[in-house]
Amino acid sequence: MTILFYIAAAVAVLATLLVVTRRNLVHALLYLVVSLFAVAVVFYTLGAPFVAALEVIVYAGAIMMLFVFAVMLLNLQAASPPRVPWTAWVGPAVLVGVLLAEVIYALTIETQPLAGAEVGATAVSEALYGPYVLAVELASMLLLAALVAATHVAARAREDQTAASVERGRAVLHGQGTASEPGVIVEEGDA
Amino acid sequence: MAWYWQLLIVLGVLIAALTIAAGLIWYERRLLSLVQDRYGPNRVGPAGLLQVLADTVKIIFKEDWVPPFADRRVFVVAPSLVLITALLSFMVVPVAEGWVVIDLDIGLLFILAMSSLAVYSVVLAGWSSRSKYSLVGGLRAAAQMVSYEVFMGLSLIGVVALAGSFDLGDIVEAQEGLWYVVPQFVGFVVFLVAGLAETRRIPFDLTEAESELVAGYHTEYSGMKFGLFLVGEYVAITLFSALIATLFFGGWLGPWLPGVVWFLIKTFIFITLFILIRGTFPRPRYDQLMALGWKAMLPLSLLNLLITGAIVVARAG
Amino acid sequence: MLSLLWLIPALPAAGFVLLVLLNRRLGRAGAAWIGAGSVGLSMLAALLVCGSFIVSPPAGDACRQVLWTWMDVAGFTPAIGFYLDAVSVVWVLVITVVGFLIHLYSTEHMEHDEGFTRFFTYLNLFVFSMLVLVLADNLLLLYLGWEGVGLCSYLLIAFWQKDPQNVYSGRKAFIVTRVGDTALIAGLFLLLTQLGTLEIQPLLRAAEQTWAPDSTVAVVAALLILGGAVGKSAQVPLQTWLPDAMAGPSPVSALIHAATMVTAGVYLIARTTPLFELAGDARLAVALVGIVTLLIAGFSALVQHDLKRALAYSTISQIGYMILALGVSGWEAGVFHFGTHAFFKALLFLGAGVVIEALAGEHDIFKMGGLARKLPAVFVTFTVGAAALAALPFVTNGFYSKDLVISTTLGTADGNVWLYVGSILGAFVTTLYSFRLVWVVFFGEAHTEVTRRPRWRQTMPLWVLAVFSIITGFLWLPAWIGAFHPLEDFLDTALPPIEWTGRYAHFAESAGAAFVIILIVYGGIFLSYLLWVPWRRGTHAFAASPVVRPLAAFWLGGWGFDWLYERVFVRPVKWFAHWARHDLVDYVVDGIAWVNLAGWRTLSAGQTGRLRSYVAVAGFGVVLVLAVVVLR
Amino acid sequence: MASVSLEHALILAAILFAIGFAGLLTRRNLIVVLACIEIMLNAAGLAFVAAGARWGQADGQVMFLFVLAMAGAEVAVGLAIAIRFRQSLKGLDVDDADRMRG
Repeated sequence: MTILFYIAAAVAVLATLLVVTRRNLVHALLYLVVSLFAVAVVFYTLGAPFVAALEVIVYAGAIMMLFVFAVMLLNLQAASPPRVPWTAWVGPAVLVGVLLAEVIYALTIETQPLAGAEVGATAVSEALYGPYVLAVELASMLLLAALVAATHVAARAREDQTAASVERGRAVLHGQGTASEPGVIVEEGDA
Repeated sequence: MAWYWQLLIVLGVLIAALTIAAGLIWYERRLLSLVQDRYGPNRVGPAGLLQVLADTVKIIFKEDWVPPFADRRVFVVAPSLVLITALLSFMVVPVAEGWVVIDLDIGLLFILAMSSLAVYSVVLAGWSSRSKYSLVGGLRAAAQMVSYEVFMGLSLIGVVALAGSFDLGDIVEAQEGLWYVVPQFVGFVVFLVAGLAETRRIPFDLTEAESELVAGYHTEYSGMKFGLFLVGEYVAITLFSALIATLFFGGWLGPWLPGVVWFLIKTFIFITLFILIRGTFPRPRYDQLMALGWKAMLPLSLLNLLITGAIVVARAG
Repeated sequence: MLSLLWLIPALPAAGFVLLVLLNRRLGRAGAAWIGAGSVGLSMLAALLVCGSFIVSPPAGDACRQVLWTWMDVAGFTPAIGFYLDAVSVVWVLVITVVGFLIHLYSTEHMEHDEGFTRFFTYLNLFVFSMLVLVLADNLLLLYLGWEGVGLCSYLLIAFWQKDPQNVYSGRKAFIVTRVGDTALIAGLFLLLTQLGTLEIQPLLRAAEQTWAPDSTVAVVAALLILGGAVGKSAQVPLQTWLPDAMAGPSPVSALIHAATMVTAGVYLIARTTPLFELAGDARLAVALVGIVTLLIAGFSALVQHDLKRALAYSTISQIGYMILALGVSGWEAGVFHFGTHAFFKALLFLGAGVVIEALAGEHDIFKMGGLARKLPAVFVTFTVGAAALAALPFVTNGFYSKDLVISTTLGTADGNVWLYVGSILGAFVTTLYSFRLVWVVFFGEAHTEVTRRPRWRQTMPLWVLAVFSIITGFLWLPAWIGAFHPLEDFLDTALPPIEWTGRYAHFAESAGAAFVIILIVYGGIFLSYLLWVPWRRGTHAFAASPVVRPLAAFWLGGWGFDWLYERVFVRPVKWFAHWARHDLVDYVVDGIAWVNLAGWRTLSAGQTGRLRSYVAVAGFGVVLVLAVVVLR
Repeated sequence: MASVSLEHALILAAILFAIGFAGLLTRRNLIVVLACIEIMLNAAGLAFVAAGARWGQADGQVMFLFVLAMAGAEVAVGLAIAIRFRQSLKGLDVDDADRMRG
């Protein structure tokens, strides 16, 4: 298990590095899938099989699929900005290096072994629908809000429709049209 | 368990899955011919049984050609994914009591994970070919499979709730008294439809609809790379038949005969069902396919889940 | 039988859901069957449940049914639970019976309206919310119903939304009651933080145990609850929305703005009786609100010429009586008056609805007249209602309940002579304006043609309500008539009985006090006959005389409350907004803007609009903070 | 299983986070920027799971599930923005969207 952890960790780091350096969008996203898959293996070695499965199903299977789908459908590859010169990497690399050094220093002050017990799907579910149930509700609301927002942002045709209906309401208000349906908005000042 | 016993199971499952998949090609062609009132392949070997072998030899010796305009690396990787994911899924399917490659607690989730990765195979094949028919086929596959995966997962949650485990072995054992096809009939129907869509079989083969997209995502493929798609499809059919048998029809359970025989019989019945469906149904339009998924199957599986959940909770007190 | 309690609110809720889902697919007949039928079934359920409650009371004279836990957060576990005791029985019976009659009436009254289905959808939602309000076993659920009825009230006042005026009225009702609701929710927070629960019965017990009588916190809590009641029940100073609420259809006025919703405040105070018993000052405030309201509204009703507005002011005034009774610890008298008022006021509004419909939408009473012969059924029933409102002695329910209320103002320990005199004066004014309506609308010469006559679905509820307006009074006869008071015995199981311990208690309970009222009522009726039948010209001339006219106009406008609020709240805000936009303040605003602008110019150097530079700065910050934490 | 120590798992999370962060600092392609955010979220999730594994508690995994939900929401909105971005700015360069500069 230990050796598996280090292999998976190496794969994850390597693949992630390729994600941020590849210029080909689809290739980069595929490396991200590989990275996520490797992290899933890491989860498994850490005794969290349920989350490992979800990482593959949701992250690699659904979220990244959405990415790939969007890139292919809209041919976003063609819209990519030009390649950055390698010098652009120097500053960020230094900054991130310092950050990483600090974090690693902080983490290695003391060593803590893992509990080594596997925490299965049942335990996670019981925690999820027990003390965390309110957070689950909030998460569902977040997803709903994201759904609405994404629909609203991405659908341009809808916007024109809304504008037209507002325009029609104005016309009715100023006596230039007829209210064909109940529920026409009446403006504040006329009341 | 001794290591040689484990190795035997591994090899057994691998060889059996591949053999059955190969045999299926012949079986499907013969059965479809029967449906369409003609002979089918009957020249090579007894009753045409060696036809598959001949085809395999031919396909292996074909030139391994990659179109110059294709994205070479992705083009090569894509076909292998479909076979790998399907074969990996077989790891957690129990063939008989204790006859399983790896007894994973999250077996069912593992299968879902593999099937969600299988999408990439088709999508990447379509994209890397750099041809418009392939791309459209790949995009169709992406939307179709991601959509149908949603309620494929949901339809299985009913089974999981009843059995109280993701482990396929446990699920089979929980069906000792009653096969889940009875309490989970809706789940079974939804899973069957989702299985058809996930394997991209007629009537859900819009990804390779030959009348509009030439051959869809594998238009540019030839030789053994095409062969992988072909074999991958048949392995996937075998897998889904095995899953239906395991999840809804009691897997290896049955009187008199040994478990593995029962398992094979049940799997074979559903393979036949898959082929007969191919021989019977017309292909829907793409929007109809999506409407069926989101407006019929998804609410149905949610309703099923709701009722199952209520019953499970009520029974638990 | 008591286990069917949940059915009472569930049936209208089911009706509402059906109407929402089927909406367009439902014809008028279907909508009417579902809308009225669900409330009818609810009425049957209520009769069964309350009947069994009355015949064989459960242990503790109350029953509680918990359906499920609403939420469970940090030890706060309000339940979706219902609580039935004598008080809620009275309300449930009135809501379902009157509600059903009004639904039945509406099927005919609204039959040509294009929003027919929508109307019943709202009405069913209202009945459901109101039942939740009165059946709730905790204040949070009660508040849900409270806001639910507020929402329905808003939707139904603005029902004919094509006229901006109606929408404006609806909005006014919503906003004004919101002021009270804010007080109420503040009260709920106070109760929750102080007593740790919102479940009504444990809460009241905890209040009695933890709070000393007349302690500040008890008074504040009671006053906040009173604030909610004042808003919902249209009492001074938040009464201004109710007259405008008459923009809604007549059945709505009858059901929501006369019989049920506006009495939610009375219910709330009666429900939290022990809390008010702990707070003498709050009780005094309740009594003052009641007496002031009943007088102000009574005088306003006297000069209205819109039939429905006159009735609206009379509603405010009568609720003033209920609140007054609650304020002098005459809890049961308040509940009794609620019960009788619901019947006769619903009757009056429904009658007014028929009249207005018959005259093709005419609201002005001086353009009516002579309807006694043309609409005999309405005439008879409306007169019964007006007589009950005027407290015509012995035969109407209004007499018994109002007599009881007036007696309590003198007879209980909290009562005093001033309240007594005020309520007597109010009763006199009530007789004047109620019979004024009868004389002006049904006698004299006709000014408008009758174009439509009611059919059975409109007249039947009128007759039923008229019968109720007579017989319900006999449930509690005063001591000097006989010892027949089943309602009092029943209410005693839930509310503290009226204690006749005041200085004039002996007189208040005697026939003598009743004699005063009888005298007042007959005198008032006779005077109103003189004023509006033989002397009508003289009355008009008197009202138009320069001395009286401003006063009449003042009363007509509801004692200038709208005028006052317009000047105190609305205009200053608008004016300030205007001034701040165009005038001196501009310099201050510009100055602030300039300072900001200067600050922005200096800071905006960092605003490159580039995501990456922002991220980089954030990264530097993290590095610095981490360095401080790690290397310390 | 027990021989993997907590800080190794956390260091892996830190490295992944750092790579994602470096990508965020350097790359101008909006899609890659979104992918980098995904990397960082995933790294945070990994830290949660590792910490949960330290104590053998389910809480870490629960937190990862919330991270997952957040990532899903972020991607939905992010890709919608990317589509509009492409429509209105004819490209995917995040540096083009500097109209809000001071």
